[in-house]
Amino acid sequence: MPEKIEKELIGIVSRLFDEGRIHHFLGYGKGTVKFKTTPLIARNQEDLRELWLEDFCAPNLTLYLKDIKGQVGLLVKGCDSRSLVSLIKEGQVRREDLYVVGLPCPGQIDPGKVAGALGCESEELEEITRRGPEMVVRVNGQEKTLPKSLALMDKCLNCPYPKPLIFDSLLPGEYVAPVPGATPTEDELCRRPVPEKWAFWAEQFRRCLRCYACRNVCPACFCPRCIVEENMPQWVSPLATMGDNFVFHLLRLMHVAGTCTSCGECQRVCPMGIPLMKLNEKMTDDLRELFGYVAGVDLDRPFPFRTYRQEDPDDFIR
Amino acid sequence: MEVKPEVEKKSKGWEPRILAFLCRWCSYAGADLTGSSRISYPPNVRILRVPCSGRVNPIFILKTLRAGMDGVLVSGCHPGDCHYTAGNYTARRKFAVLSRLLEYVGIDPRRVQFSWVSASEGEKFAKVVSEVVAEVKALGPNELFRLNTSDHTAEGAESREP
Amino acid sequence: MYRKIAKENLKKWLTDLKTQAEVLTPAKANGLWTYRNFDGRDIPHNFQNSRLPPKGLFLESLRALFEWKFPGGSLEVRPLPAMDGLRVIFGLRPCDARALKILESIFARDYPDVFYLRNLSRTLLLGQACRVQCEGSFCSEMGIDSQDSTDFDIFFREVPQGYLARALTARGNALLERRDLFEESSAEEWNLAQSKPRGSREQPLFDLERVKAGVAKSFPDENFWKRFSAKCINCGICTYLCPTCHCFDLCDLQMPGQGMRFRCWDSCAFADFTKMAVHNPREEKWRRYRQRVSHKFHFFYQNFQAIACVGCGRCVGHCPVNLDLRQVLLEAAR
Amino acid sequence: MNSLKTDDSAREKNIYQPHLMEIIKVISETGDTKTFHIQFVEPSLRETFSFLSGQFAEYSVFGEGEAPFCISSSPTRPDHLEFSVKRIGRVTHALHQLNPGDLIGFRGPYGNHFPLDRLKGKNLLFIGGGIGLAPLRSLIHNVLDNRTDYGDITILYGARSPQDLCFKYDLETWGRNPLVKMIITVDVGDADWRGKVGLVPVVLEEIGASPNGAVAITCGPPIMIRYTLKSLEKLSFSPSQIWTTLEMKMKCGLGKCGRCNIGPLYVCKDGPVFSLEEILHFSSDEF
Repeated sequence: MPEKIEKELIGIVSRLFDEGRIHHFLGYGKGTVKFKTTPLIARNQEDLRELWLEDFCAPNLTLYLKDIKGQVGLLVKGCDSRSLVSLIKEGQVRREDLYVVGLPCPGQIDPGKVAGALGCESEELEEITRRGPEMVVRVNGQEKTLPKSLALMDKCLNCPYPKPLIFDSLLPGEYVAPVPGATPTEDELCRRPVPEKWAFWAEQFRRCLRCYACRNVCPACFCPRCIVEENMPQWVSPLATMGDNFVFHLLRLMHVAGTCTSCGECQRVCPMGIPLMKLNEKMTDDLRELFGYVAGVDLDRPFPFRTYRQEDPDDFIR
Repeated sequence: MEVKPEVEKKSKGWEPRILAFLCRWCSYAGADLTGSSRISYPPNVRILRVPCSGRVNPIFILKTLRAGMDGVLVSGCHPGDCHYTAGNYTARRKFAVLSRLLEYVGIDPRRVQFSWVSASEGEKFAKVVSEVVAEVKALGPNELFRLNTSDHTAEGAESREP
Repeated sequence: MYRKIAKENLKKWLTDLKTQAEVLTPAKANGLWTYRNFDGRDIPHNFQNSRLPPKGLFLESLRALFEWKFPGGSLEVRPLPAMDGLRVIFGLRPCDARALKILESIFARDYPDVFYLRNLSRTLLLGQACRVQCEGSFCSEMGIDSQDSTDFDIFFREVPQGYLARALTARGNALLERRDLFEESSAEEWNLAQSKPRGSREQPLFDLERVKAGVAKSFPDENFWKRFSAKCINCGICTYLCPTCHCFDLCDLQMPGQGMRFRCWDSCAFADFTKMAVHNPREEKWRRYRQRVSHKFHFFYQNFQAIACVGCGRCVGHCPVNLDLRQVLLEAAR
Repeated sequence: MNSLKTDDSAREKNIYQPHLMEIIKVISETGDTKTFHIQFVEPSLRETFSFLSGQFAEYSVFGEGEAPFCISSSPTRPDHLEFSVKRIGRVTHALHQLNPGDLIGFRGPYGNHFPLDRLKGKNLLFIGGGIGLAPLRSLIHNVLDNRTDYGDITILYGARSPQDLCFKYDLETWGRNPLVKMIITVDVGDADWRGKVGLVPVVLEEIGASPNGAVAITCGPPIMIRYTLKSLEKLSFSPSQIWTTLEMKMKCGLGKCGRCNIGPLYVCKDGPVFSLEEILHFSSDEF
């Protein structure tokens, strides 16, 4: 990312610290492994030296608003700003406590997808860079090019909100979808018969380790104590059996319905590669279809499960 | 997970077990009326009285399935009749999403059913129960989470990627 | 004993072994590397290491320990047997094999855990030298030689014609007695095949002795741990993907009329891990992170004269927030 | 191929499987604490089982789980075992539902014990709070059954209120014993309470026990222990003269599950009985 933007960002944040406007700034630091940046929780001017912007700014920093209270500044991509809207709506943070800096996002690279497109292992990828409309990938010493659509996360291609929905300042840059007009790949699982769906998901739930990374990285999962940790009564057994994993994932899905903005962090961090975004997207599609609700885009519409209309669909009820 | 043809699952003499969450103001009273009117309905339902269909947390349904019940029925007041004004309206929204999600992950919607039964609809209650029981019976037992007790590692350990 | 074997013969050998044992080799399932039943296909060339450590084949994520029933109305508790049946795992990496030895020290002491020990004794470990240094790894700093190891029954080095094999145990020797498949080889040939993994560092990242001392010294330094753990999200990835993490929980599964108790993985990163009735001594995140690092590099060493880390790099590579253990160690050693 | 046979000569015991115990008596100590008298179902185990004061065991309610509690009876009174449980979590709730005749699981004994040989000839000062009297009680009975081996015996016991005093039947017996100095205190008294009112550490300083030739043994809620240690320090007790039993965070009891570590020590294996000297240099906040 150009130095100019970084300078501008440091200028803004320094001023905020100077004026005592914020106590913490949430940004990104340089990652220590390929294709990763690390969240940076800066507490003062000095920490800003570690600030780093690059092509891999996947982490959704609004996650840390669970822990870090008070006056906080943070960087948001367009998609992250939707989580922010959700959190403000949920009363988890107050708009006036935040200083929001918008980050132009060129779409997040999905190394797994790149490797898949090139037919190699993601461990073999050496470098991924952007060159105009294409991505240049170095694999085992060779350069290969890919269209963006085969390298960026699916959710990024036709990003519906490239420009943050709320911000106090915007860093210079282009706020546009990386591949405008890209049609989302249809989830062909939807069309398969019910037993085949179960065969697919039972295998996914079976593999879940219950490391809770999906829950802990989720900005929408802000309960101080999760129901799966309760044992009196114990609703969900801590044993990572397929059945209990099923209860855990479905329950989590129901709990974040309306707050989940499909930011994709759960799937990105899952160490077992469970396609959790399929579930999220099914849920967000349903909410849109059934109640016309889209999470994290406005502060005024009530959450879908806290309101109703008399004409809500009830064709499934006897 | 193997997908067995439905017919094979039906073992002889098997009767489905269905847990019914009934709102105390309407459906539970409706079930009462069914009994006092001497209308018969299949004995496969175990009834759990709840204050309102809105009280039925999705986890009740998930846990019921996990515990191996063959079917779940949630029944409340007709729209507009809720004792708490809008409990059934919000419940309806939750259930609409939940039933779609369950279908998406491969749980047959016939296993998790919803109905509106008022206190005066004894006959309807019997009809709903009969239909639900018949449909679940056709589906066969809920073996989605069956733990093979002779497999000492449950579903996981050995077959899980190391 | 040194032998060599052509690639085709290795496949034949493994196929033949299947008549006596379960044979596991590196394979990809659901997009992740793992060890699966050998299917006769070529040994994958681009396998670096499995996503989950092979510890799960020894210390299962779920292990039923005993069961209870009520035959005739009275409670009866019955033990469940440890697994038996011979296993051969081919392609293990030196780091993971060392980890199995480290785990043995804890599961064998005082009250021997038959489940772990039986899994270990029923398995022949066939190792393979690394061709590439894994992302995030620091195995050589932890004293693991990715090209040689004595933690196996047989260790293999890939050469253009096939594999060189070095048997390290009597069981390994016995396996190499297939003279129709294996040819004679020698220590000289073995040494000549020594290579350096691609991407390995010229200079070590840190000196282990200094790290050990540094971690011990840093224990009381609250700010040190707070600084590093600030971004930790308390998930269990680092512990579940760690080949040496062994903390577990005991959990009951009650079904109608019967039940089982399981030993299941647990993680010191979880806030509830040490929660007691009224008090949780590691309520704060930095205490939990401190415990994880100190346990591996300081306390475990005090108890077993070994460090409970083999530098495989899984925790570094898969941490959701890129909280890099190497940085913590470097800083502690400073 | 015999050469591939695995070597599994020994170590076949399933260390996780409990023995069955029958509850023979349940005593309600306070509103939320019960003492259970239990006996092995297997007659041969009644003969062979032995333990030492301070050791603990794992008790199972099948289907609910397992929890560690000390054995609160004394090895000098071996006809049955006793343990006491405050109703707080899942397992303790389940235990409280049980009645004589019910079966529970029992594994143990585990851990170390009070160093009787080092206590011989010493003046003993027992300081207990609430249910923390349970492990001390095993030792007190043990010591009283060999009374001549020890010097003065002082028991300071406190609870939040008169209703929260555990083992009232023992307190009475000890109170009547001319060879025991017994002080009972409550944080808050009531209309009928004629005894002392005051926090244990404060009362401890009041009675001003002498550290000469003495050993203090304490157990109670963490906050009480913390301040009791301070008071003992004021009374010039040295860390090697103070013993406590930690019984915390344990799960497996076998030194494996990794929950109860305090530094390199495993409470379940190296403890639960520690002298203050042993744990002093671990930051106090770890326990």
